[in-house]
Amino acid sequence: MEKTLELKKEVTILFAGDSGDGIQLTGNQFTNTNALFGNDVSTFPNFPAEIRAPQGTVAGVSGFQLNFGSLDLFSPGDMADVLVVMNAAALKANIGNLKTGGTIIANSSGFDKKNLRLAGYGDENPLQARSLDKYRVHEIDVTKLTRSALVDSGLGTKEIDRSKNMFVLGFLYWMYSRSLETTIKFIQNKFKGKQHLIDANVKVLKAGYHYGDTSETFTSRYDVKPADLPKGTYRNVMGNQATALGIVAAAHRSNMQLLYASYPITPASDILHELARHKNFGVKTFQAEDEIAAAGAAIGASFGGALAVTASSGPGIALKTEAIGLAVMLELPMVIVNVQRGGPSTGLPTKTEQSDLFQALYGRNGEAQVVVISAHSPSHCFDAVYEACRIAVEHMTPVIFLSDGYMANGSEPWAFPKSSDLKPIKPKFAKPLENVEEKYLPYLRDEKLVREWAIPGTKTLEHRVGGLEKEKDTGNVSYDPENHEHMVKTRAAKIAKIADYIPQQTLAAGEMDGDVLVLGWGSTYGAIKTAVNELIAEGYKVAHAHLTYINPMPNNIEEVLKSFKKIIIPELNDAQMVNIIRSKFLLPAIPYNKIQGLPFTIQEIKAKVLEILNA
Amino acid sequence: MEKTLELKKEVTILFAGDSGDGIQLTGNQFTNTNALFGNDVSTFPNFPAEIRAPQGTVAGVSGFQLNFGSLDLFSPGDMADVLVVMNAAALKANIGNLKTGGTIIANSSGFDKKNLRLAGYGDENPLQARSLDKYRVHEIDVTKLTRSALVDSGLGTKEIDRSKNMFVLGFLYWMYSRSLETTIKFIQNKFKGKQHLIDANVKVLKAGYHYGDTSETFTSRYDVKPADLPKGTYRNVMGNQATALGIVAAAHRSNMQLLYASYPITPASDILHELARHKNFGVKTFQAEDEIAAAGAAIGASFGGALAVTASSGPGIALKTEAIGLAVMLELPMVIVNVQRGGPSTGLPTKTEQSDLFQALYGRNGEAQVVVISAHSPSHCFDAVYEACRIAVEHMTPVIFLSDGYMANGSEPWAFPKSSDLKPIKPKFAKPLENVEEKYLPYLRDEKLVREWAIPGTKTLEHRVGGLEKEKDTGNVSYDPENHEHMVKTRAAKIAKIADYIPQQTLAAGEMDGDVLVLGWGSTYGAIKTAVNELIAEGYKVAHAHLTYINPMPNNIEEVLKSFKKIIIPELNDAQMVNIIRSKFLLPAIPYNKIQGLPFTIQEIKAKVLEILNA
Amino acid sequence: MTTPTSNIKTAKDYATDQDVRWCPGCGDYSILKQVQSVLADEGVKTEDTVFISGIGCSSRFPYYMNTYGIHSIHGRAPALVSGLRSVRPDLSVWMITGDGDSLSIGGNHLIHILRRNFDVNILLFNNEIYGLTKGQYSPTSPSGQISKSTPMGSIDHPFNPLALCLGADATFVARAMDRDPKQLRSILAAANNHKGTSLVEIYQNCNVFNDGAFFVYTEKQSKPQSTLFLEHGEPLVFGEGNTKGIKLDGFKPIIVDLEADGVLKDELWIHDKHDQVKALMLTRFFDDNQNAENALPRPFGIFYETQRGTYEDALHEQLKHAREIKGEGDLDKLLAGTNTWEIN
Amino acid sequence: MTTPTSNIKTAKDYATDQDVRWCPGCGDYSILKQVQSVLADEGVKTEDTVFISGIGCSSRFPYYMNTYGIHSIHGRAPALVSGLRSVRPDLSVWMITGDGDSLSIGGNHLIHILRRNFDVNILLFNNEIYGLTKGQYSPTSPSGQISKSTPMGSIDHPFNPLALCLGADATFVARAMDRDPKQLRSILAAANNHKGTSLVEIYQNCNVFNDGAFFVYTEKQSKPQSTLFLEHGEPLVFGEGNTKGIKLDGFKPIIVDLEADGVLKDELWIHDKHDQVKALMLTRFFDDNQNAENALPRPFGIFYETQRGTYEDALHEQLKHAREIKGEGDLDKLLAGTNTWEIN
Ligand SMILES: Cc1ncc(C[n+]2csc(CCOP(=O)(O)OP(=O)(O)O)c2C)c(N)n1
Ligand SMILES: Cc1ncc(C[n+]2csc(CCOP(=O)(O)OP(=O)(O)O)c2C)c(N)n1
Ligand code: SF4
Ligand code: SF4
Ligand SMILES: [Mg+2]
Ligand SMILES: [Mg+2]
Repeated sequence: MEKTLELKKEVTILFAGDSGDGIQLTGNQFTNTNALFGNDVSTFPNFPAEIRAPQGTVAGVSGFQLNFGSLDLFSPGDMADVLVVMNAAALKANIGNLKTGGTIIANSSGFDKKNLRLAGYGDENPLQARSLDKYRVHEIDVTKLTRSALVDSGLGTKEIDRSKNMFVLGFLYWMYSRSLETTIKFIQNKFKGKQHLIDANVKVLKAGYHYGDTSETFTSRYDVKPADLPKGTYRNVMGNQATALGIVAAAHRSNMQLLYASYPITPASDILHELARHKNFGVKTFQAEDEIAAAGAAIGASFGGALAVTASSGPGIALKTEAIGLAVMLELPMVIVNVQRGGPSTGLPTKTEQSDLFQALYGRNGEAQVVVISAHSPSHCFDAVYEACRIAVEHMTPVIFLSDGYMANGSEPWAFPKSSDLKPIKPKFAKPLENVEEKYLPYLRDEKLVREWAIPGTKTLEHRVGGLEKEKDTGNVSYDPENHEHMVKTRAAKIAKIADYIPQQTLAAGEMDGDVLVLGWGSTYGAIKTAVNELIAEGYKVAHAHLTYINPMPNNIEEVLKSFKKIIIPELNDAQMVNIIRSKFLLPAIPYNKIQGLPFTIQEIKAKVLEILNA
Repeated sequence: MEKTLELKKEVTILFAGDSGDGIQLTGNQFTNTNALFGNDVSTFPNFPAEIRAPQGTVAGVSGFQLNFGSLDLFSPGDMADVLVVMNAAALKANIGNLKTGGTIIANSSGFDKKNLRLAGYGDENPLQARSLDKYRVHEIDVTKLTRSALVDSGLGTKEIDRSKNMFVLGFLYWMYSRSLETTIKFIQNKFKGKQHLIDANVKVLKAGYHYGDTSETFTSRYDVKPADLPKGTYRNVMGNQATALGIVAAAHRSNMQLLYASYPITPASDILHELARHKNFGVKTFQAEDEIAAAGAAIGASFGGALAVTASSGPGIALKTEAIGLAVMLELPMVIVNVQRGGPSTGLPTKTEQSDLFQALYGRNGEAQVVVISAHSPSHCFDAVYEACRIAVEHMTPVIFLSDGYMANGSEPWAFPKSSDLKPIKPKFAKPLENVEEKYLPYLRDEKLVREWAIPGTKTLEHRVGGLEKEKDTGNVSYDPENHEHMVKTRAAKIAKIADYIPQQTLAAGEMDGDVLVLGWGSTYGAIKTAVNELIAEGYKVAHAHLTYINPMPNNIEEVLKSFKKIIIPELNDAQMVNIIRSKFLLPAIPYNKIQGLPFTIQEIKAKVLEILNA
Repeated sequence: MTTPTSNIKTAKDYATDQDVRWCPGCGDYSILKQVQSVLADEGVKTEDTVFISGIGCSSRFPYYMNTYGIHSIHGRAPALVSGLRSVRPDLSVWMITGDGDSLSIGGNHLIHILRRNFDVNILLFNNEIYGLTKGQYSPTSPSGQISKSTPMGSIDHPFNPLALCLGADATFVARAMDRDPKQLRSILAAANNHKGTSLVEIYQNCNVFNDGAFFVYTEKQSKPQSTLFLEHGEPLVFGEGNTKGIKLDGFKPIIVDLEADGVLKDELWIHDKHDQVKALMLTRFFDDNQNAENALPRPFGIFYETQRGTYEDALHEQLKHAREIKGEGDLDKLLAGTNTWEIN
Repeated sequence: MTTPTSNIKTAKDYATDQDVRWCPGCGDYSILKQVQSVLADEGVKTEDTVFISGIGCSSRFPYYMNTYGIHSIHGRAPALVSGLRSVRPDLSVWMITGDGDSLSIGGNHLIHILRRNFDVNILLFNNEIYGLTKGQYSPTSPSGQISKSTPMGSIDHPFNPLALCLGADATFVARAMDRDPKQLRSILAAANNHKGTSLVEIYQNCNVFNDGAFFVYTEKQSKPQSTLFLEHGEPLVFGEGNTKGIKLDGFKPIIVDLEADGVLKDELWIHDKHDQVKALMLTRFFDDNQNAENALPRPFGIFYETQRGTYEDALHEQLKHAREIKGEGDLDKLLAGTNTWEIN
């Protein structure tokens, strides 16, 4: 049968199924293949909170959204063009995210009586219901087709069923005119030494591909040409992975040992997992007994002259705040990574949110400023955490690095740097005194107000530090009133001065002196940038600025803000950054908030900006 | 010899000596006697950080400042009229706080060679130096006189020397025409059963009194008439004591058990000590293994239907933040007392500061608003903590109660209430369901948005709560996006609604529509009120408003603020409240900050307000 | 702990309407079932019972119990229990925790509740892994354990949980397993009847991240020679048909073959759950390599039980005593203090 | 732990110019002096030594040592030590802590550092009180202790610190006292030479808030009959002129009078510091009432010592191994990952 080939600029596919259905793997494979092909890609995995919730229920649905295209993409797409569902629950959970006119590809054996009941559909199969009329529905009995493909494989049914996802993947490769090569390589690697599993999976993958070719129901294939990305060598990268790589790179470029001390917590644990695999880089990971111990270990390592990083998510960061205060007093470098999740308390552990900004800025006793830096996309995690390490080390201060569940688990193509292109990081280790009669002054400061890093093992620099207020220069304990005020102000001034050592604020989209500035921070970057670009294309005078440096902010930030008539600040929280901007600059910045554990859609941002423009 | 009697309106005496010299006791006795006499009094003890620092050094000096008068007093006085010093170090540490022309009463045996050297005075005795010409210096050899008074007592020298302070006290009673009665009673009580010690101390006390009468060098006596305080029955009270009493009173008035769970920390421990003495009120105190456990125990007790209070200071509060987040989610009542001290980190443990305001408001992960209430003076601790308990219980929410080292250890006369005059506190305990088929809905809310308190032991109300986001009404775990937004907003709205159940903001001094409003919170009350009253007397259009309710603020706060041309916010931190006001109301409030571990003086506030008035 | 009793109930009456969300095959299911049936057997009233947990797969437990319950924060359940029991000694309180929850982040609260001896039944679900966070090693994972956070094997020396608990002066210490429901039920009942903190370590299979960690103790083939069931007053015997026994050679436990060596049962070590030193020795039957020749079997049952006053009883006694000597507190007197004056 | 040595130094070389700020008469002074002289004797280099403490009177210690030092936060010193030793196994690390610091708020970190066996010397200053916060009872205060927070007496059952440490699989456990400088020095030297975590509990008199808590062990009159000095390989003897001894009756220690009962020294319990069970039994010589007839004396000395690999050694081994099998990490390869593509 003749099939037509249609060209698409951009496609959003949403894979959904039981957490046991291999949805994340399918999504990642499809992403890698498209990325390698040259598309720009952006992904958004959405896990259930349960490890493995009861099969077939809505609570157990795992999702993976992928946007790929021949354009520059900054977000995984708002609504899906294609929804792939492995069972009824997956349909129920995700149908709201499918564009009108979109395509549903459904595994029909996932719509049997039991599945319908578990999904809460009652008796009627929705695939046959009128309500789906506005979509194109394709049913494929994936289970049956997979089983018949492997009837002679000698594998048990349970094992056979586990490769269903390969059938779907093969089918989609056919549909989007992609080669099977990357995935075949992946299978060979994954099942190395187990030839029968390699054969089975490849067979099912091909069966899916051929099904597309031969089945009568599918008449259209699509192609999405490579994107016009800047020249360079690319790879695909997830946010937590990029964070781990940025930390390794910082240790490498500064010639320091790395101690990564952490206690597992969703969604930060994957950084630990990734780092633990790189021991041959001299990476030391320490899984501490709790978050307090992890922060304490980082301080100990930092005192010893190592690059010290600790990571957690909100509830764990809460536990670290006392130790962070100590690091402020000791003026030792340390990076604290917070991969934010839905709060408060245990909240929504697998969902994304930006509600720990206040905690990062203000969540300590006493006047205890730290540097706060935020990444804005999966690959930007690399640059931002590298910068966090640089500032910590060169300015002798704790730095909080903010990521979130959305960028941590999302992925995108990354024109990764050469190691030699990375900005050098220069720890200011103190040298032994020449005159042994001299007394070492551990709290003497340079023009940046930064003290030296005098590490044990260095002769003549023996000194003691601690959490009590310290005397200027000597670092001895001091209860003197003026000295205290001096030290509080000096510690704050040291942080403020960092503004002289970071880049000026630029616009991510649009031009200065416009009607509306959309000011963002964190993982809202993609949605805002796309929305603003679309509005500009529609003729509006809007712009987008995105903050990487939150404390201190770039020196020109006030100037940027004041050049716009209105400022709107979209955040995945109940209005935090907006409060800081209002208080700092007395500007009537407008909050726009979403607190649903989900990222903004481009449409949401556009609509809000239009509302403001028309107000 | 004839002595003259001079009438004074107000006197500030500063007692200073080694921490072993009994300075705090002397100060407290003198305070009590004056208070009982009818003066208004206000005190400020100032401890060294060491338990008992090396004798004779400046680090070991303990101070106690007392302002007493026939006027209404709101602060312990800026500069002292009289400085009593037991040794050279005490002089050195405190001479800067004596008014020009003031009186120094010095124990001359505290100025021997050793003491001079330890105080860092070199060889010259400052009492004989020209630099003290601007003061009236009286030397008394207290040690020698005490020893001769007790030469026949049979006590050892060490024991004898321990009663030196009684000599000083006796002498001051003579000087200010006060009776010895209160202190004699105190001595009898303190040394009950040890008649020889009672006799010795009383003897020395009287010796001091008679010394004034007979010594040739003292020709003037003073009198300070009773103050014109509002009618009523008064007692003297310290802030931590008033806090403890307020908590007992709240438990009593609400007919609830009290669990006070705490881990010792300066300057909060005295609340624990006070409460532990009142077991016959059904008060249960639990000294937990750490602050986290204390907060956890409070939550457990609250779930069980008790009034649950936990207390600490900054570093310990840092540790409680995760648990406070849980209480936010569970919507259970709980009061968290923070007796603030100098930060960051261990900081200045025995000094006062107001730098944990940000921590109280923002120091948690996720959107986790709690109520924040602050006391403003020692006796006000009673009212404010009682209010904290009332709001916690009636609005089912954690409440942070802010005190600080200054008011915690300071004291003042208190027209204590009758128990029957206390506002009733009504816990909303849920009743068993009548229809057993019905399902209990633990998160159903009333018009205040408050849920019921369904305590174990009640039939038909079995239910489970937890830190994961909960479904509206049912309280079941829910990962639903809209439900999450609804719940975050509802929890915030519940807190905001409390504004309808608290008094409107009033002015502590001055009238609306003036030139400058001095907005304060916490223990700066006395200094601000006195300064503003003086400025008003001088004809300026200034006023003073003091916030007790920090979150939520009273409904009319914006109106109050906006009726002034300028707002100035003095704080013992690096500008916190001022940021909140600026962000909330976009008003260019002016910060005025002192970060020295010490309270503001009246003069400092006056000077600053004048500067703003003249700007 | 002892608990109030009520009309006859069945295990089902203790279940809630919430879907149980553990992975299919998880050992937690069996434990849930045994707890529900023990509560039924013991006639514990649902309205007088509180389950408090921390965070972890196991800590979801309270959601499935039709009693009062709190799913609290990671590691802190003992703190909540202490507060609750201080004010409500009338309730039956159960604490559910995992090896990470109670021995990693919560280790301090655990040892403190044991020394204070609050009356609570602690069920420690030990699966030697962090389940909820998807497979990092825990403080009970054996050294060398490959896990997400230890791809080259863990280098930590693991805790011996029961040795630690005895070191903290626990008054009731037992070990059970998910796959021996009968013994589990009998231990749970005994724990429930102990006044003071009862700690029951339950070996629980996490079939997703640490499948088979305890198979050597739970599976037919290896169970007889690797497990030792402790019965108070009975000799230590094990092996297929109980043909092996344990004898003490001075302080050294040695395995004897009852048939081949002709040793009589009464020459064997007789289990005495009130003997602390022997209990300590039993906790040291903890050879990591259960496949080694002559490895001591792993004991299951009640290692140690003793009577010591509970914290809450002492607390209530003290309040009573205070009232006896000072009289019931009079708030007006308290507010007035000892020195007052009038201003007219 | 073993430490680098240097040119001869005297105790004075280890002192700083800071005024020592403990109360006059505090037991901490003696301990400071002994530590300084042991460091001198052992020839420890000041620049290669780090003292890390928590918060408490005792935790001021680092300020008085002319080495590197951190006065950290309450209870967390073991965490800082773990991080420091993970990256700097070349240093000599000492940890100073109090009974509140290490057994109340810091209990969890203490048991975890013991099981991990980082190479550090921990000196636990036990004064059975919170000194710095002015006299609340601590987890080692005996029940009934009257203190600021327990005016009617504490109702907590106190920890037996050494039993707890052995329960956490400590590899070196000893007890000393401030008022026996000679034994203290010899124990400190042994601790310094132990590779792994050495825990030394030191009874320290807080003469301001808990004066005399240990006088029964330290004062001439009562010391002989209430203390037992442990020497490896020697029989347990005590009493005036060492005329009493301890014998084992099965598992029960009994006191014998060497003269009156005519017991020979080699019938006595011979101290073997490598025997864990016996060490456990010695930690149970912990009768609270030392004045009781026939109370067992309190042991001082090294209870237990064993060799077990340290955490930092295993960590370094693993890194070495990783480099052996994967080669030194190449950052450019790592950044590129396994799948790259070009856009031209
Ligand atoms: C403060 C904090 N830190 C970390 C976590 C993440 N976390 C949740 S459960 C868990 C460990 C689970 O292991 P375990 O206690 O053994 O329970 P299991 O899941 O195996 O039953 C961790 C690290 C958290 N929720 N809170
Ligand atoms: C987080 C925190 N909680 C509480 C305190 C207050 N605090 C300081 S030291 C201490 C206990 C001191 O007792 P101990 O450890 O026995 O030391 P000692 O003073 O007796 O030597 C306490 C409760 C603190 N500094 N930090
Ligand atoms: S992850 Fe393991 S412990 Fe958790 S529910 Fe699944 S099988 Fe059970
Ligand atoms: S309070 Fe006690 S422990 Fe602290 S310095 Fe004084 S005597 Fe020593
Ligand atoms: Mg586990
Ligand atoms: Mg102590």
